Amino acid sequence: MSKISRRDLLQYIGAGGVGTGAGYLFAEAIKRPVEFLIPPVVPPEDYSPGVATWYNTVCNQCSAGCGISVRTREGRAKKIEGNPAHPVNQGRLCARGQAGLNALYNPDRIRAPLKRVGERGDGAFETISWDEALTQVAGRLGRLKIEDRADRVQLLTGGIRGHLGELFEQFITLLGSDRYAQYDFTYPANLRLANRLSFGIEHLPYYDIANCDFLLSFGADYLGTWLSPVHFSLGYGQLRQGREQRGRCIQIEPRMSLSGANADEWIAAVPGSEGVLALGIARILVADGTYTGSDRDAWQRALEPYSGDRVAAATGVALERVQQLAAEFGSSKASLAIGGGAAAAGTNAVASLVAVNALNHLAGNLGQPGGIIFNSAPVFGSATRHAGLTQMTELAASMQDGAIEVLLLHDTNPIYAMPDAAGFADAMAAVPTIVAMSSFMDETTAMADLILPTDTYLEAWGDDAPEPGVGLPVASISQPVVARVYDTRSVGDIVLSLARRIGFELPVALPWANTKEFIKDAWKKLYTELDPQADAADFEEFWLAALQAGVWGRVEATGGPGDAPAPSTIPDIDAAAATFAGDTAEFPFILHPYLSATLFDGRGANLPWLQELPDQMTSVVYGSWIELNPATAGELGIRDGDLIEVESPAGSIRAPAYLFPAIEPGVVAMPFGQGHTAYGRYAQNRGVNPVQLVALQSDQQSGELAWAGTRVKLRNTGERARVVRNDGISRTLGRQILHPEENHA
Amino acid sequence: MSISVSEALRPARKPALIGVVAVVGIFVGVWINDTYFSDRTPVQPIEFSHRVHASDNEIPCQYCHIYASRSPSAGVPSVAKCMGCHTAVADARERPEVLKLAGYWDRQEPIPWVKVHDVPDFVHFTHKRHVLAGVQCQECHGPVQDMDRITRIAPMTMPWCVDCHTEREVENGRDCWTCHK
Amino acid sequence: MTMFDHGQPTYAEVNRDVLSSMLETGPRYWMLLGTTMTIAGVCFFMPWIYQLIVGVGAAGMNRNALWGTYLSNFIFWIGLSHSGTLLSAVLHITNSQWRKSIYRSAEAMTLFSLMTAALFVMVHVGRLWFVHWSFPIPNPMGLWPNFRSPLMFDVMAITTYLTASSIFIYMGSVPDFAAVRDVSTGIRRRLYTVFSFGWRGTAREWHTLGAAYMFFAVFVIPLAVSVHSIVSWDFALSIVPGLHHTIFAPYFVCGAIYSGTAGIVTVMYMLRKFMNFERYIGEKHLDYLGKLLLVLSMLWTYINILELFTTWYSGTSFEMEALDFRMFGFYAPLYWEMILFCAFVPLLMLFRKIRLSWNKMLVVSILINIGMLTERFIIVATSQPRKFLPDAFGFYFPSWIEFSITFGSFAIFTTLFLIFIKWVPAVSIYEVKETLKPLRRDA
Amino acid sequence: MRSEVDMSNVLDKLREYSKPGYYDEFDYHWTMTIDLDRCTGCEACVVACQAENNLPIVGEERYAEAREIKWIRIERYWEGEFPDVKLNFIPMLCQHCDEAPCETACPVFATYHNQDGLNTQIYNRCIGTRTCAVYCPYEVRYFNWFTYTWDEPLEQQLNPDVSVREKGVMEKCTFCIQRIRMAKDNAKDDGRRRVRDGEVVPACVQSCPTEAMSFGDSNDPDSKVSQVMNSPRGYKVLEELNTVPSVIYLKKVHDDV
Repeated sequence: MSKISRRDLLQYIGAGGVGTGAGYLFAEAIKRPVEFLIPPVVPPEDYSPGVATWYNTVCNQCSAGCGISVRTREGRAKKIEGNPAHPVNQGRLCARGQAGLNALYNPDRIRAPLKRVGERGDGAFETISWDEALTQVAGRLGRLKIEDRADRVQLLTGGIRGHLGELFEQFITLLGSDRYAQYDFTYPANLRLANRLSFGIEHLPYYDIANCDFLLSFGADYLGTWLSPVHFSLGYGQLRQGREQRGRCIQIEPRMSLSGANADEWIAAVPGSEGVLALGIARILVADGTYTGSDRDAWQRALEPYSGDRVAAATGVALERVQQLAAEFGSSKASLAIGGGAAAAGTNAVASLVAVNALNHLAGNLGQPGGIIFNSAPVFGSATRHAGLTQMTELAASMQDGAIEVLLLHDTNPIYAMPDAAGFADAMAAVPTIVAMSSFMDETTAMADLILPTDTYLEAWGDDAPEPGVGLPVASISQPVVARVYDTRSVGDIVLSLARRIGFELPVALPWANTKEFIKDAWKKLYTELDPQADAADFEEFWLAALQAGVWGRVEATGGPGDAPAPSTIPDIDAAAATFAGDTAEFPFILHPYLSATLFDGRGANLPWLQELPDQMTSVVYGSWIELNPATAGELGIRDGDLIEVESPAGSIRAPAYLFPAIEPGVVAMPFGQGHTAYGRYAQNRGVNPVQLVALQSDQQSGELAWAGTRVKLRNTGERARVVRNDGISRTLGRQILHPEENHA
Repeated sequence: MSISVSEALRPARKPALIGVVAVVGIFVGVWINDTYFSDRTPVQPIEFSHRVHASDNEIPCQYCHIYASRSPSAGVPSVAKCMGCHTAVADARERPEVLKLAGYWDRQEPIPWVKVHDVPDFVHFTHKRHVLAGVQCQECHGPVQDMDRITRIAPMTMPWCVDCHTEREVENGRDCWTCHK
Repeated sequence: MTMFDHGQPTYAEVNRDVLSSMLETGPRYWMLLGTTMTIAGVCFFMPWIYQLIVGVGAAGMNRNALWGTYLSNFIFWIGLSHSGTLLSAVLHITNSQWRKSIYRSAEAMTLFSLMTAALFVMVHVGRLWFVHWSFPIPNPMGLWPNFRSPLMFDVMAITTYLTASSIFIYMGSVPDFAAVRDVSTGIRRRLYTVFSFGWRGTAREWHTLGAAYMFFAVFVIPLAVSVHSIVSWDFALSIVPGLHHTIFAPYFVCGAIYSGTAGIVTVMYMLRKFMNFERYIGEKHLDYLGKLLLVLSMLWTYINILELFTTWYSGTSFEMEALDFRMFGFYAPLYWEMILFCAFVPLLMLFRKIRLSWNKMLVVSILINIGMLTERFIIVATSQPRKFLPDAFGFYFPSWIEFSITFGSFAIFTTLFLIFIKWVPAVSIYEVKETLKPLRRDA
Repeated sequence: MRSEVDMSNVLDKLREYSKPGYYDEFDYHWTMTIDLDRCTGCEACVVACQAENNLPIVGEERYAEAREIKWIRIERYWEGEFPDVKLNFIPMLCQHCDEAPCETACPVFATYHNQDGLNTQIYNRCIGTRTCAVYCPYEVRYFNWFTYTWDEPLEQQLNPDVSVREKGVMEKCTFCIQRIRMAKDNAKDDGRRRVRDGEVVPACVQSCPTEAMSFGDSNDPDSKVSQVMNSPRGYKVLEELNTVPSVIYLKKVHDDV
């Protein structure tokens, strides 16, 4: 070994130093970043880090009123589950309900009060304080009240039930106006009217699918979108495998829905002919003696026109099939006919639904297990201010005339959910002041002058009595499950503080400090009037118990008045064929829009989980499509994914074609839900809105928009459009996937 | 000229040695960083002394870390909890660190304690199971009661966890899904 | 026909020809090297780095097709590596003289295609930074790789093959390194002194080299066969229709040697053309390689037919559908292209005229390798996106990143080869000399 | 440095493992049954899984590239042509096969069969060779092609009991292992050695509106799942592949009058 010179030594030291430095930096680079433990200043009462807490409240994603349990941790909502104690959903929950978290934590929520700065509708807003916002609104309303022009204030909300609806009602009345309307696209107004006509009871009865042996559904997608899908799904499970005798389901509709896919038989009847088919079956039931009521002769006379041949011709269903259906419907121990979907949205919707009701009556299903069981009226707060097309058109006219000075909006989106032809958007332009109480910047909110951001249903107090009920009085409290994510207020709080600021008799009549106090006070009434024998020692205990359980209910005998239809309805039975807007020659196809089982009527379009959820029937995500029968498409030379221009007398839109094997050749179907021009990043500018195609026609009796009553024509643009879908080949190719041979079982 | 390999390699000896020194240096550097500049004993926003609290005043661990036996997280006491005692303990009120605490309380601000015992996010450790199984706090956290500034004694690495699970024959203690999920 | 197209060279000429190819470097070489390195950097490494940053999603793979061109290229390069060392070893054992002027570059091809293949494994995996977990390195976590996994077999096989091939080529080069040492000075001399392990050329050294070389030749042959069998098991051990075939191991081995041999032809052409080795790589080589290719192509065709038969014979919907998609689906043009290039084009070599034409053979050999590249792609792209559940059927088309990386991999191979020819005598000097006829006294 | 491999009894172990019914001797054999006669294809389970297991929102572009992640998906199979057309649904999730093809594939043991009959997936061990997913005949393994992010504040919903996965990692249904662990935890708190039947409810089972799914320990003959799986309608999808799945389907009844 040679001696190490000074120079060498320096070199070694240098190398060692560089190496050490490199090693140090390397260790620094791979180090985990420093984390902090930040405990609360004062821990909330039930705070326990790392341990989940469940809060029970009410789902608001559709109007079924399911009870939900929200799992929270460290003050954040983690998951929405069904509340097992709630009789409507019994611990189960549909996709839409579970996606509610996306509404709470939606990145596109309105985070603070906004005031319009630019032109109306161009989306320029500035943030203002709550105090300023409330003062402005209260000032405007107060001045109108002083000037005795408060009847020029219009309140327009969604289908609000529970005491919150009553609060609105009181508020607007105290203000001195009677202008309160609820516009909810999915509100079953036709069904309610039909039930009133048939049974004299407007509120929805209990459809006992669980115990029914033969379920005949006229267009009602009870597993996807109709009234209370989770409860009906529970019933369906019971019907299939929950009892000794497996029940049968028949679905009659021009385009197979989720319920149609699960039915034993799917029968494609001519759109709008459901009532005729029901009466055809009814006639057989009366004729063959299944119906033995004293008014049998009157029925026979009334049903005389619905001869087999006529029914077969009108519905496109073979006579033998009609007879088979009648035989089975009449002979089943418990049969049930229901009507909904497009069958309840034609120009003859109410008549059709009355016909379906008559069928139930004639088969003796009323008040029977497995049939229609009448509920007593909801415990409180049924939505009574529903506005159909007629009322909304009138409202639009008043707005145009300048009869409305202030338009208060909450949780409703008529610009999206009404045909453009109704002119609502134009009418809104004529209103001097528009105040929106909304969580999201939807199409209608975007038109407002002042936006008061509201809590989502997971942050606010409220209550609900589900409708259709489940045969017993049920109510549930909606409570905040997490602290507010943004600087928002619950709509109840907004109304109450407006009342305080307006003054006059309002603060006296609406004395509550906040919505919680209001709801609690309302439940005190419920406690004293409805449930005086409750186990609870006092109201506080009752209240806490109800809060914890998330639901209050009382077991009592079901049934009510109207076990038989009012006799006066018999001669009125008339299922006239539906009329369709548009000339048959020019517009050869009937448009069959339907509620999407994922996005519903469009309110779910801003929830990314629902946008990413494949449509149950087509597996399409993130977009619109138009369904055609493959044979029709073949005739028109249309392939899957061709961009089609759909034109109706009311408008035209473009959507890619989807060759759907289960749709009548003369019908094209489109789901509602997409085609938002606002409503946040997940919804905006995605797909098309078929409401724009719907002609302004209404049901003859109810005045509801007949959204299934439009004809369209198709034109292949020759362009291709992307349809994002997650299926491969939706045929088993003979593989043992679904029905393995017996030796495999 | 020679064809001897060793002779041919001679000029390379020094660069090689320098390389070796540099490589050794890298290890030394990593070690230095790990030992003297690591987050093992970070400076905390308040010079809180576990020795004073746990040893001198004999406050049991779970008096402050109240969730340890019922939650995955042991829980750091809230400012309110600290103040709960410190408004009562008169003789400690004027000390500078306690004044800092009072400052946080007056501003209603949480204290940003620096995390000393940290595992990656894909490790789902639970205090509850360990405390209930009778594992003493000190077995993982070291003699905390003797520390003025909290320092990490155990490496908190997977081999360290697995060794203990193996020695004590924890049920399914070597199944990955016990900790990773 | 002789081994030497332009007459037999003298010993001195051999030394001069080979060494000058190493020692005399013109601007053309540097330009070529610069180009290939640039292509490798821009087309291979830059997209790869991008992919490392964003995730493997940069490639065109999806939930139905989780393997893509990275894996098919991996097999292609492994396949290309097969001929060099294997042929060299086989021919060494059988004492074929014609091997001697071409085996060095053939073996280098093996080495570099193996390296390229190994790169593709790294490009393929999702988390490159943890790839060391697939080696059985003792670690404090007490975790070992899964020896049941065919991928683990791969790791073992490839590292073994790479090591053995490296030793094999190195061992054969030692006397040549000494030759380089003897003609050079300065740093190069030092370097080659080290490389040649102080080779002096004594009888004892020659004897030891011969024995060791023979030993490795024998050792490498089963190894080579096993490596591609093991690679085939990546596929065959799955139950994916179209991949789960017992024929796969021989199919892959045969295909590998086939494509490798075609690769040798291409490389020989390039060496002749650019390195002026016309004297050493002659018609005889071409003829023999051509005949070998012909035999291999027929074997390959036979195995393909066999595969069709077993699929048909199985009678299952899964296998039939996979075959149907392969032959008549979206990728059908590629399938028929493969059949054309690998089964029919090589039949041209039945004609002696084609066999003896360097240009024509170059075209044939490149077509064969295009066909083989396609074969690997078809295997990957048509089977696993369409397995058992039709509703989960998908489709795979490579992204531009994959095209770029595939293209860049050829540049990497070329770069490595270009560097090789300047460091190692591309033609074995001493073994070529062995084949020379004794010098005439009057020469 | 510890090395735990005891070579002396490797052969014995191999013999033991390959014995039929090996898994029946463990504490649990978690099993799921899905009654296709009840299943309506409503996809409540799909969203439940997405919420519970921190599945990313991939966005339209990624979805179009077929890079979505859905641990449970509903497969749709049409039968017949208009007008006699039927649509069948079958939920497809990891079958937790006892003879899982994926388990042999992983070179680093990121997936293996654990003592509860579960097919594990250890994200932090995965190196992303994707072989397991290629080998899986049910195509229920999903790869993280990118590191997915959540639009603020959607990340507040993330379940802290489940790791968020990074790019390059395979993931799949775990039978909600966090819920299984929680149930075991609760059982230990109560001084019970075993989890009671019905105590573990994976998110999908919990949400199912028609009660089509049930979950439990098939080693326990009294559990609900043991009784349901013995139904004459019971079958396993692609049983001929001999993967021995732990998800048992009950055939849909075709009741054509």
